[in-house]
Order: sequence, then C-alpha cells, then structure tokens
Amino acid sequence: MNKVMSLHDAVEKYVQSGDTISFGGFTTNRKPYAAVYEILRQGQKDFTVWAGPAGGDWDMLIGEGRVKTYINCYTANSGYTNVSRRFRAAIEKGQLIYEDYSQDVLMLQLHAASLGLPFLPVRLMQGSGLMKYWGISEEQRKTLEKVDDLKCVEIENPFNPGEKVVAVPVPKLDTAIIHVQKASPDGTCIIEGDEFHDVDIAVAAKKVIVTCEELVSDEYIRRDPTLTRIFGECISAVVHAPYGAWPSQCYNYYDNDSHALKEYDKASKYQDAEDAKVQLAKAADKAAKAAEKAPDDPKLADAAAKAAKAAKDAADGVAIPETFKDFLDKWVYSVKDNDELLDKIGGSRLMRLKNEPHLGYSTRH
Amino acid sequence: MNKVMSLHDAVEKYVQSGDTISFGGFTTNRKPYAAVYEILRQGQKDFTVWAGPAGGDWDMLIGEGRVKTYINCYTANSGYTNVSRRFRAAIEKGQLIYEDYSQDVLMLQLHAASLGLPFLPVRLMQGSGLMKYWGISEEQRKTLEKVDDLKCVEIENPFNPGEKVVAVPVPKLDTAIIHVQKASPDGTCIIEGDEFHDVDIAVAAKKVIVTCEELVSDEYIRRDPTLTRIFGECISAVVHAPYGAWPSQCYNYYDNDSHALKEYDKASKYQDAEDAKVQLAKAADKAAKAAEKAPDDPKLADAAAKAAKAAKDAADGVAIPETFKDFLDKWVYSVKDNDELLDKIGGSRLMRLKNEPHLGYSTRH
Amino acid sequence: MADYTKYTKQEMQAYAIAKNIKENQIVIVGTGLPLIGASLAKRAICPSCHPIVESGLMDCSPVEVPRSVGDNRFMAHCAVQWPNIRFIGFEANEWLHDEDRLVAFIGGAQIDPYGNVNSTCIYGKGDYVKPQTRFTGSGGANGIATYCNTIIMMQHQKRRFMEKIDYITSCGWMDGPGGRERAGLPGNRGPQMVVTDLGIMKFDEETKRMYLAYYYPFSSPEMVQANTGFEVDVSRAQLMEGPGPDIIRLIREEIDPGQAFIKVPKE
Amino acid sequence: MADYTKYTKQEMQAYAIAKNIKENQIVIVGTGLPLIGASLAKRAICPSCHPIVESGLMDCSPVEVPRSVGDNRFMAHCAVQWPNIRFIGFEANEWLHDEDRLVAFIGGAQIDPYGNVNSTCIYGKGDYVKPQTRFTGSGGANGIATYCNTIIMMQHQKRRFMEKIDYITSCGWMDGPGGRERAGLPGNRGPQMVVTDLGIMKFDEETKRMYLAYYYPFSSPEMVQANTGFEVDVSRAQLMEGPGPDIIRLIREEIDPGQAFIKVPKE
Repeated sequence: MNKVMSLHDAVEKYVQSGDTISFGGFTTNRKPYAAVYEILRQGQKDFTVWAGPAGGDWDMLIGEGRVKTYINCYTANSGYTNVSRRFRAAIEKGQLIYEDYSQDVLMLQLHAASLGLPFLPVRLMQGSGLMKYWGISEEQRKTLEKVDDLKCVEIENPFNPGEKVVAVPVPKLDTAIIHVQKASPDGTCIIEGDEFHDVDIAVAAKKVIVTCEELVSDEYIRRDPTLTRIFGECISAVVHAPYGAWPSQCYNYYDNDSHALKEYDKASKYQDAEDAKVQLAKAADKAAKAAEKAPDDPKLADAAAKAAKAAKDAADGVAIPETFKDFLDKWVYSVKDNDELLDKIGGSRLMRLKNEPHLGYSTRH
Repeated sequence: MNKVMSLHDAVEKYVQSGDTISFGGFTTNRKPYAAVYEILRQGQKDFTVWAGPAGGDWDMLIGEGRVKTYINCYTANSGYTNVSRRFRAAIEKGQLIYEDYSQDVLMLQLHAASLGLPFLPVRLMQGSGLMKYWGISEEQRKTLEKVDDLKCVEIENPFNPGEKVVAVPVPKLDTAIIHVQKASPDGTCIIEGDEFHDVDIAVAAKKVIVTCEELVSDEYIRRDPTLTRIFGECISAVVHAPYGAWPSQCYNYYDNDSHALKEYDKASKYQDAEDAKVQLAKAADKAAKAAEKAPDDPKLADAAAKAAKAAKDAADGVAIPETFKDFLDKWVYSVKDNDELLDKIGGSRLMRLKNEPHLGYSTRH
Repeated sequence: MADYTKYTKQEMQAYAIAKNIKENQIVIVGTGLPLIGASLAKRAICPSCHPIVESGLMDCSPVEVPRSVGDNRFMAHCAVQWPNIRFIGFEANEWLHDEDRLVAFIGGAQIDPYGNVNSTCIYGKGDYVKPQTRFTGSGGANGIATYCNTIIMMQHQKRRFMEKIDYITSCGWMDGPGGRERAGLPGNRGPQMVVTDLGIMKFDEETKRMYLAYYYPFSSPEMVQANTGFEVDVSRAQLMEGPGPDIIRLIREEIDPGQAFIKVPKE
Repeated sequence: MADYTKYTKQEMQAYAIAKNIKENQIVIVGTGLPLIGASLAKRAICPSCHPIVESGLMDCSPVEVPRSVGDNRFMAHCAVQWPNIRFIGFEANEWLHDEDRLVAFIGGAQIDPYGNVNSTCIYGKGDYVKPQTRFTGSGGANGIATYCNTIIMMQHQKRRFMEKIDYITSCGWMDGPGGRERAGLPGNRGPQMVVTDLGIMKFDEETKRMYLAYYYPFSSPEMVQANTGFEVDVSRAQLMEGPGPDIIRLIREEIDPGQAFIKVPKE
C-alpha cells in the first residue's frame, strides 16, 4: 500500500490534539524536526508526551504550550544548551505537568511497549528521588485519562523472595514520529547508524509518521533486508522530507547546524519580547547590585553598565534580542512547508552541513 | 584484546560440565554445530539448557546424555525431521528432565536476561497446558540448583487492578555459543540476516564463544559500525570455523546440507545398533499383525515381508541401518577438528552448498 | 500436456486457505500447506496480503518453497529481518491497537470442539512428563493463538478431532462462550475456522462449538462426521467449489514445482 | 613555540581522570571533561580501555570531540551502534556477572558526603514540582550509579558540596555503610572518587564518607575544606603531581584543538 503523503496531510491525519506521543532520535541526533514544525503550524496541542532523550523538539512544543503532560528523562540540546530553556522555564514557573524517570527506565518502558509487556519490573531508580518524588501525584494521575494511576511501585520478585524490585507502567502510545534515512512507499524503513528507540515506538504506537531523507522504491529498499529496520505495516504515513532533522544531525547525511542550534540557545532564553524586557531588567538589577558590593572591581562596573544598557534598549524597543517567538516566526511560522524551509536555510548552508564520508561529520560549518 | 583461539581451547576453557547454556541460531539456521561437535568430543555434560528454537544441535547432546535439564519451546530440524528424534525418545522413555515454555515466552526470557530484568511479566501461556503442567515440579525444582523454584506464577498487574498476568523467571546463563558470519579478534561481531536471539544470549551469558565464517581485523570490522551487532567485550573467545554451522544454513554463505540432514533424520531414529534391532523387530511384529488382519491386502503382506527381512538382517548383523551413534562416529568422533570435518565433507560438496547471491540459497545440492 | 483439471485433497486444502486470506491482511504462515496457500493468495487471489513468519521475517515472498520458518529462502526475500522478539511485540501490539489485520495459520495433532489445539504430546498410558508420543511443543503457536485470529490446519481424522484433548498448547475458545476471558486471554481473538482435507469447520457464534461450514466436491457432510471424534453440526454445510485449472497449474508449476509439500500423483 | 609546561585547572582535572582509568576497563563517558580524560587515557596512558556512551555506542574513538553522547562523532567511530536498551542491559549484566570491568563518569549540581548526586533540580524556595532551578534530569546517570562504580566530576564549590542535597538523582553510598543494600541497590558498586578542580576525594571504607585523597600542585587541603560545604577529612591528603608537557601538548593539539571543552588562556 502506498502511504506517501505530504507533511501537511500526514500531520493533519495522524496527529490529534490530546494524543499520547513520542518522537524518535536522541537529543540532537535524528530528531523529527520537520514534523515538529508542521505540528507547530497546524496547532495540535494537549499532548501527553513520552519523551526519550529530548532536546529542542519538545522544548519548542513546551514553549508554545502544546504539552499537557511531559514524561521525561533528559531534555537538552547537549553541547549547545545544557538544559532546554523553555522546558526549564515552564517547570520553574510551575506551568508544566511533568514526571521524571531515569533514561534507562523510560527507554525500557518504550521498549516494553514495543514488546507488548503488561508492565515492566526493573532494578533501577531504587533509593533515588526518582522513586520518592512524583511529579504527578496519585490524586492528579487519577484525573489524567492518559496517565497511569501510579508512577511506580515497589513489588517483590516472585522468583527471589525478599528481593524488592520496581514496577513501572508501560506507555500506550497513540502516535510516534521518527525521521529515517530511507523509506519506501509501503513504509519499510532503513535507519543508518544507531536506531535509538525509534523501532520501539514505531511498533508500539497506533499511528506512526515517518519522515525520510530519501524516498526509495519498495523494490530498492528490499535489496538487502539486513539493512531494513521497520516493517512497513507499522507505518501510517511516509513523508519525503530531506534535511527533515534540521538543525539536528542525520547519520551519513548531515551534521548539526551549530549556527541554528546556537541561535536557538540564545533565542530560547526569552519566551517573547515582554519576557526579554523583564529578564534583562532583572539582570541589570543583579549586575548593579554586584557592582555596588565591589566598587573597586572595574570588570563588575563594566558588566553592570552593559546590562543596564541592554535593559534600557529593550525597554525602549531600540534593541530587543531575538526571542523564542522570533525564532519560531523566522524558521517555522513564516514558512509554509519543508521546501520553503530549505530555501530559507539556503542551498550553500545545507551543502556545508553535509556529512563528510571519511569522517562521519562536517568540518565546514 | 585478542581473543582468537582454537575451537578445542575455546570449548575446553569456556564450556564446563554443569553449565547453564544456550545456543544461537534457529532450528536449521546458523546453529553452532562446530562447537557442538567439539563439546561432544570433549565430554562436557550435565548442562542446564535454555534452548531457543532448537534442532539437531541439542538433539545430538540429548542423545549423548549430556543434558541434565532441557528448557525448551521447539526442537526439530524443520522440513527434515518433524520432531527431533533423540529428544522425543528421551522424553517418551522418561529419561529427560524437561520444561516447556512457548517460544514467545522463552525468547522473551532470553531477551529479558540480556536487559537485566529481575523477572518477566507476560500476557502469554494463559489458559494453556504450558501454565497448567510443569515438566519439573516445584519439589524437584528445589533440588536443581540451576533451575528456578517456579516455572511461572500468575500475578496481578499493579497498574491494572484485576488483570492477571503471568510472571516467568529470567535465565541466568553461564555460557552462550553462537556462530556468526564475521568476527574480529577483539570479539566484535557482524551477523548477516536475522540475528535471532544471538545478541541476547551474547549479552546475557557470562562466557560467550563465537565461531565465525570469516575472521577479520578489528579495523575492518569497524568500517561500517551499522553492520556490527555485538560489542567485543561480551565475547570470551573467537574461533575461526568456516562452515561452522554445517549442516545448517548460514545466510549469505551457504544453504542447508539436505543430504546430511536427511542422513541424520534416518540415523537418529535408532540410538544404536541394539536399539535398531529392537525397533525393527517391533516394526516387523506390527507389520505382521496388520497383514494378518487384512489377509487380502497384498500391499500389507509385502510390507510385512520387507519389515521381517529388515528385522532379521539387523538381528543377524547382516544389515544394520545407520544409527545415531554411527552418525556421530562418522561426522564427530572420528574427526579431530573442524578442518578434518571439512575434508571429510569434501571440497566439492561444500562448494555445492554455497549461497547463490541472486537467490540467497543454493540450487545445486 | 499436463492435466490441471483434477486436483488432490491437499491442493483443495491449499486453495481453501488461499480463499480465506483477505485484502491487505498480514498472514502468519509456517511452512507446508499454509505457505502454499499463502503463496497462492499472494500470486493469484489476494496480492495485497503480507506473509510473515514467527522467526521475525516480515513481508516474505520466497522464490523457492522454504523448509522452515527460519529458512534463508524466507530471509533473502523479505522486507525486514526482525529478531523473533519484535515479531512477538508486533503481534501483541496489533491486539493492543485493536487492529484487525492479522490472521495466522497453525496446526496440531489434536483439536477439540472449541478449537483448542494440542501440539505438545499425546499421553497414551503416560502423562505430560512421560507421554506416549511427544511432538515439538509450542513453537510460536501459543503466542499466535493468544493474540491473533487463527485458521487451524488439520488432517481430518477421528483420533485428531476429539471431545477432550490431552494438552492445550494453543488456546481456542477454551470451554465455550467467555472461556477466553476467564482464562485471561483476549476475548476478541480466537480460531476462525479449521481447514481440513475434508472441509472447513467454523465456530458457532453462540456456543463457540465447531460446525461444518463447507465440504468439498470430493467429500460430504457424512464423511466429515464419520471422521470427527465428536458430534459436529453439519446442518449448515455448503459445498465449496474446487479450484480451476489455472490455480492448479500455478501450484504445480510455480509455487511448489519440487513437490516439497504437495505431492502430485503420477498420471 | 607553544609552552606546554603550564596547565589549567581543567587540564589537571582531565589528567586526574585519565590517571584513574585502568587497563582493559570499559569506561562510560559523557562529553566534556570525562571525554577529554578518557581520550587522553586511550591515547597516552591506558590504550587498552574501551570508551562507551549511554546512547549505546560501544568502544568509541572519536576523531573530533563530540558535543553529546548521541553525536555522529561517536557514532561514526565506534565498534557497535547499539540502541540504548542494549547498553542498559550490558551495564546490568556486568553486575549480574560479577564482572569488575566498568567504570563510569557522572557529573551533577550537588553532592553530599556519601557521594549521592543531584542533577535534577535545586528547590530554593520551591520543591521538586516547582523548583528554583531545574536541570536536565537523570539521563543515564541513575542507571549508571545503580550498576557501576562511578567517578564523579564536580566543580569544587561550597554550594555544590552539601551535607544534605535536595534530590538524589544518582545514588552514592546513601546514608553510609549498608545504605545501598537497604535501598535495594547493589552493595558492591558505588562511587569510587570525586574528581574536582581542587583535588580527588575518596570514600572511607568504614564510614563511606568523603575524604580528601589528593590535592593538586595549585590547590591545598585548606582550599578544599574552604570550598566544601561540610566537614571533610583532609588528614590523609597527598599531593598529586601535575601532567608533563607531553600530556598537555596532546590535550591541546590533538584531543581538543578546537577548545570545545578545555579553554586555554592566551599567553
């Protein structure tokens, strides 16, 4: 069956508000950004999220208020942003319902879902805050239809009396989105490099969108079945989206766009212009106080002056730094689709990101 | 670290009597026969076995009395022998301590071992004899050091009150033996085609022997890490054993040796010459009775005559059919190592078994 | 020239299998007759189906008939070479997702009126621990019968169709209505039919007991009852027409020319 | 010509890491300093070690310094690209097999005298649900601290070395002797040392509390105590010699020439 469709149609058909959803990829590698942008454009929201090792993908959706419940283990554009900033701000402001598992447990939960296990017993998280503290209380869990009533529970190993182990629930995914190197119209996928948890969520989810660097024929993809990783019948929609993981990496294809990741790092400090003004004013205040305390330190005085100017320029509307909203306007909302995005990034920049086969990354960007 | 050693040394060092052991491969595909032959030659015994989908590999060891406890899901050289014959005879004579799991459960148990799970809950075997009947009773299990005290137990899903699921134990493997297409001295392995449960047991077992079609350098095997499947630090010994899966298949390398599998099918009917005499006498008796009942049926009369002659020839020592013992003498005990075996099989026969790349099997044997 | 107008019992059975595979179905096949039937469906009757095997080889289209589910003949000509555990997970998730795309063929040595199947052992004077006749055991059948709708392949003999079987390897409708739920099994999955060399049994929606739905041109409701070890309702039985010569030619010349699974009598 | 006789605090720290990696060890590294240290060990001090990362990339030897554990710089230059779950299973099985080959580097925001580490959040006036400062969360650290011996990397500051931390992300020796066992954790695994920019702390065998084992040429026991938020035994402290120019040249010219993780002051 031919499952090829446009990014717009795939997201419209298979991503619904309220879905329990998981993305493939690993922090800044093979993240399905093209689909993230399309979700941002189309407006779906209220997601219950099982985030694997996440980064800007979920940070953007959190920043735009699309996430209802965020079940996570790690959220950072590692090497660019140590803690994803909209994720962090949402938690620090008490605006995000979230739960922490360890990465091991969360990845095993997604895997257990792919295996169809009823629940998952592990020897992990014991003794730690991960068991002790619940981001979502038992009471609150009972009000959340898509969230299990318990985060975890200690049980006895029936085959080793006296041994306490930890049972955790197995996710029930509505939707998975992954980005792969090659897919064919019937949904068969080749993943080059580490598969991460992508195969797990593709099997576990009811609806699966795959975006791909190269759309190849059903015959071509079967030339060497040792290379294929996902049975086509797991896949709902196949979308041809070259550079669909931009600005993250795609093994054998392209490297991180470090300029874009740095741009996002800076921009995502501020939710919007208003937030920038508030934060810059606070920073100026803090710098002024520090300078006051050490009146003989010329460096602090200099920093205070600079901070004061930045705050004033922002307040006056003279110079407001790029914000999260600006970044999304620039790279997401002002472009119609992946093609327009590629034009905006520009051909030469895409070429500079290209993988150098002898190295496995690019030295040109 | 260079882990290359001779088959003899690898088996001597890493296979001990009393080990809990599992082999890779699937019935008649990529079974580690070269290592099986070496175990037969060296004499290790009293194995507790977690057999995946097994065939002649374990049938030979059962026939030679090397197995103490056989935990299994399927034992047949499918397409050649519907039920492995020494396995069957041992059970029908009450000479084998064994346990049945479904293949799904047993493969998930081996996988759970590779994941380090404390036990495994499944929604399988419910309602069936697989739960109801225990090959090894709870009392007997307590006397078997290497066997869990329970085969399985029904427990409640802590995240779905009222739902009964089945908990099964997770194997603790001492030894795994797998045969792969390519390995390097440090133990890194490439498996071409289906990996089966080979990676699982290689991670789960304390001691792992890998036999390989081709021994390649540590540098060569790293040329494309997407092709490698097993981290070298899981492996204890690397043995170069071309055609080491003979007479089973090895993807991209060679097909089943159907002559040898048919020879084994016939030979394994009889444990030894004595057994052949007894069975042929019984068969003659049965055929005679059938002919007596239908004196007008010339076919039955003919069959009875033939059976009588076969029984007499065997009793007189004139013509005893090839037996299991004969087969092992011919192909295992009378040869010193894998090289001698390959000479005995003969170069042209090995060439006829070779995979035809455009088909993926051989049409010449 | 070869005569394709006559067919054997086994060819009829393979044809019956093929006719019961539907558009876009994912078909779990083993080797033997179900594979011939599925190959026939894929080539002539229902090309949109996806044969898969329990070893984890997905969307298979073998050139030569494979001898086992792990055979390189499947492996070299499939879409994905999954390890077995992914197959298990896929089969479980199809049920968890409430998808109705899977159908599976299983066989066995004994079957009861509710479609429970024994492929483990026949007790005789012994028991499970020391049976008279031991078979291979479950293989993938137990899991398949747990999560999938099944079509059961059997030889139609009294000693195989029994009111009570020695051992349930693969659960059917258990002891009748609600039986699967009581055992903890998915109630919306179960055996759909039994295809034998004499006809096709289905299961009554009310009682979940086997009844004869179709007999073949060379069989009859009476033959079916005579070869069934329990009372079987034959009142609803209809004649199923046999395959045409094009189908028989396909089986003999293209699908199983080596007669690996279907022996053709010499003319 | 460049002067390699002076070194920075971070270079000392990377050298301290490298010196603590042993022959044939399997070393779980992240990015940053531990990677520089492990690269140094691999190239100059202990070439038989096997760097692995929690994303599942095994036996890595990156050419350019990777930015994250999932970076293609690891992926293109490793022996095996395992999915994360296989890494988890490997780490668990090393413990189950009673192997003592693994050592892991983890970091954090807060640490207590028993080596329990917080990398989740700082409460401030809030709590776990609404903390003052949120970090990334566990990542692979909790599992690593469960199953592996760890070496903890920290900046040596009073606000990081605290008698009581807000949240235990990665378990150390818990509340002292027997603490891990009581919590259900492997008792024969745990933090081995804390490598900071001022010295190396180890854990007393009796009390499991942190003590100063080594200070650096540019630090002192007094500096360490002054920057530690709890009483720390410095009576056993020894001086650790700094790296020679060959080591510093290697770090600056070959391992991190782009100064991705170790900034070199301009001369």
